[in-house]
Formats: sequence, C-alpha cells, structure tokens
Amino acid sequence: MDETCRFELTDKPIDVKALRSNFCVPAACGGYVAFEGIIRNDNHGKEVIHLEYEVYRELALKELARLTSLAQKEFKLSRVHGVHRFGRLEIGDTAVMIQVAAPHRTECFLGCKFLIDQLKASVPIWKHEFYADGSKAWTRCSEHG
Amino acid sequence: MDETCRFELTDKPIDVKALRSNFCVPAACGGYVAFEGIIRNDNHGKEVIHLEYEVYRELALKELARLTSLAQKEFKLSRVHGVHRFGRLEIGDTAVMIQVAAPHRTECFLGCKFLIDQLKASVPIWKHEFYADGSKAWTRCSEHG
Amino acid sequence: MQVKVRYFAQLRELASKDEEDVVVEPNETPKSLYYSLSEKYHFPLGFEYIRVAINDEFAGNDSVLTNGDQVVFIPPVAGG
Amino acid sequence: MQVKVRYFAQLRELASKDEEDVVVEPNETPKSLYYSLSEKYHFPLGFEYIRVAINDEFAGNDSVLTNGDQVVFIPPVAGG
Repeated sequence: MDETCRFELTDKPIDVKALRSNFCVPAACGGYVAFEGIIRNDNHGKEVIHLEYEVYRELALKELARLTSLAQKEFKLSRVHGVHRFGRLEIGDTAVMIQVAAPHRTECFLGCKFLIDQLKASVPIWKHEFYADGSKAWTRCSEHG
Repeated sequence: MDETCRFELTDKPIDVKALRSNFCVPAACGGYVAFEGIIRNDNHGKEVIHLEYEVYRELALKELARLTSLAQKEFKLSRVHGVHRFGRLEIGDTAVMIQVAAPHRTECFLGCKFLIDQLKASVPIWKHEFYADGSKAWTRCSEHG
Repeated sequence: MQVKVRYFAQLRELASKDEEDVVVEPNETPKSLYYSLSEKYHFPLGFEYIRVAINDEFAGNDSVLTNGDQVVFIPPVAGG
Repeated sequence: MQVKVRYFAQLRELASKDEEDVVVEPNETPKSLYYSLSEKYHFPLGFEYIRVAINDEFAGNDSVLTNGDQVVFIPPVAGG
C-alpha cells in the first residue's frame, strides 16, 4: 500500500480539522468524502455515559491496510486516510474518521462507505459501553451505526 | 425548513475547516458525512485553467431549500448544511460542500449523495469552463463529477 | 401584454443582455416565446432541453404567460 | 507442545488476564482449544461466533496449531 492510502490507530483525540488540512486532494480529483463516527448518547434506548474501545493492534492494522488497499483498487480512489481511536471516549467524541478523494464523486461515496462497513464487520476492535444505570456491556451490533 | 437545515450560495472561498467547526453534531447522532466538490484540472481530457459558475439566485435558493428539506425527511437527517460557490474559481477550489449528520451512518451517506446528485440535476447553476487551448464552454454533464 | 425575460449562461451571452421586456400575445406559451427569441438570438438548444421558470418558480411546459410575468429559460444546469 | 493465547474484550475480562501459555496436544485445533478454555473461564459464546487468528493473521477453522503459535479468539467486533 503506497503513501496515498493509510489507516491508523490512535489513543489520542481525533482532530478532524487538522486531518482535513493534512489531506491533500490531488488536482485530478473532483470529489472528496469524509465520514466521522461519533459517540452518541444512546444505544437501543440505553443511555450511554462513556465507552472504551479495545483493539487487537497487530491484526487490526493489517486488516485496515488490506481493506484500504482493496477500496483503493475497487473504487479507483486517489487518496485514502483513516484513523480509529481506542481507549476511553466520551459522548460526542469522534471514534473514527475516514477521508477519500477520487476523480468522481460516486466512487468517493461508495469507497468511503465500503471502508466503514468493512471496518465494522472484520477489524478486531471492541466497544465496551458504560450506561447511566451503572451497567455495562460489550456491544456487538454492526448493522446500526 | 428549520434552522438545522440550510443550503447557501456564496461568492467567497469556501472555508471547509470553519464550516466543519460551525457544524454542531447533535448528541443523538452517530454519523457525519461531508462531501466536497473540487475543481479538477481536466474535463473529458481537456485541460481546464479556471472556471466561472453562474447562478439564478432566486430560484436556486428555493430549489436548494426544497431539496434540503426533502433529504432531511427522506433520510431522517438531524442536520444539513450546504454551500455552493459562484463566480470565478481556480483549480483545487471547493465549489460545493455538503455536511449531514444523522443517528445512523447509512442515512448520512444516502442523504449526502442524494443532495449532490439532485443539486447537479435541477438547481439552476451553470459552469463556464476555460481551457488551456484558449477555448471555453458551458458544460452540461452531470453524470460525471 | 408584456413580460420580462431574464437570461443566464449561454443564453445570456447570445442575447448579449441580462434581461429585457418583450411584448407577447395574450395566451402566449413559454415554448412559442422561446422559439421567437431563439430565432432572434440563434439559441442553439431546442425547447426540449429547456426548463421554464415563471416568477422564480419552475413552471410546466403548458403554462400560459400573463402580463408582467418574469420568465427565465433554463438551459441544462451544471452545478456541483 | 505449547501455544500462547492472548485475550481481548469480554474474553480477557472472563479469563482475568491478557495472555497465558497453554499446553496443547499435537494437532490440536483452535476449536477444541477454545472449548477447553471456554469450560475453564465460562466464555458465553459458542465457537461459531468466534474468529481465530494465529500469529496475527486470520486463520481458518480447520487450522492445526503448532508449537509456539500465538492464538487469539476474536469475539464479535464492534469498531466504528
């Protein structure tokens, strides 16, 4: 996977403005799409207070690299940057940001959606939700989000 | 259309970082998607030097408001902000930015794509392309972009 | 009766003006008005490529013009 | 022979450890190893919900463990 495509893990807050600034759209690209996954205060009706992402780092990085490379080829993306945060996150925090650029917009939307869908399906990252009622759970869903 | 959904026209450069900062994602939203349409240096093989967007302002604003409101209802978007620039633009300039937030990501992607697709199909904005060979043309395409 | 026609994009260039008042027959349709202007200014597009707006609203092809209307002939759009 | 098992998420909590060395039979499969650990630590998930990684690569369910392998049982993921 070349330098134009990268997917990282971080335990620091995701600075979406800085990441947008650092994402240089090539001159042949007419389209740019960004996705941000943000911690919401509700999961199936339970009030979430905060949560913790746990990651199997070695395999997650390999799988993210594989998916990014696949998306680049499949959707002819000129550039991809993704980052997923782990550790403790609060409501409103950005858990994941994915940016893509391509000559045409349709591929941007498809490529970006492919990446977040596949990430949720196969990358070894887990979410421990802590609820207002004192309970907690390892969530499983990937169809909603 | 309420305050959470807005689509504007401007003759000033689009400051995507400032617009992202000003776009507040509601706490019930887990997804955010942004699209940027950027002037590329090539249209069907002709080298573009710069271009000018012309707009029929009164009707464009009405049509954008109608589309935004429709997208909000259809895709259950919590917040929408769009802006389209007009006047002279250079290669690499952002012509349009659309941001949406919703409880779930699929609706974000669909709603954002719906808005740019419909904008290209029906909003009275025209693009005058100026080419490296000295020629110019009012472009028509909307299938690519 | 009289209507005001506003021009945009290539039609504006060909007409060499942003707008003008045009005297029309009672019950004139946008289509017949477009073709008479088209003859005068050599608009290259057939009416089938044009959308019509009357008083800043999209109008059907079967609309009838009334005195004082503002009319815009919208060539194919290319925003985004 | 011996393998190293690393635990994540709910399996880590139930095992109360991040990793451990486990003595296994020659030709032991991930499935039989999972069920023996599952009995010890009361893992609630059947093997059909688990993906296996060996030496930081996804592995098929019909893999055979070899001495020194690092094994991870991956419960349903929930990134994003």
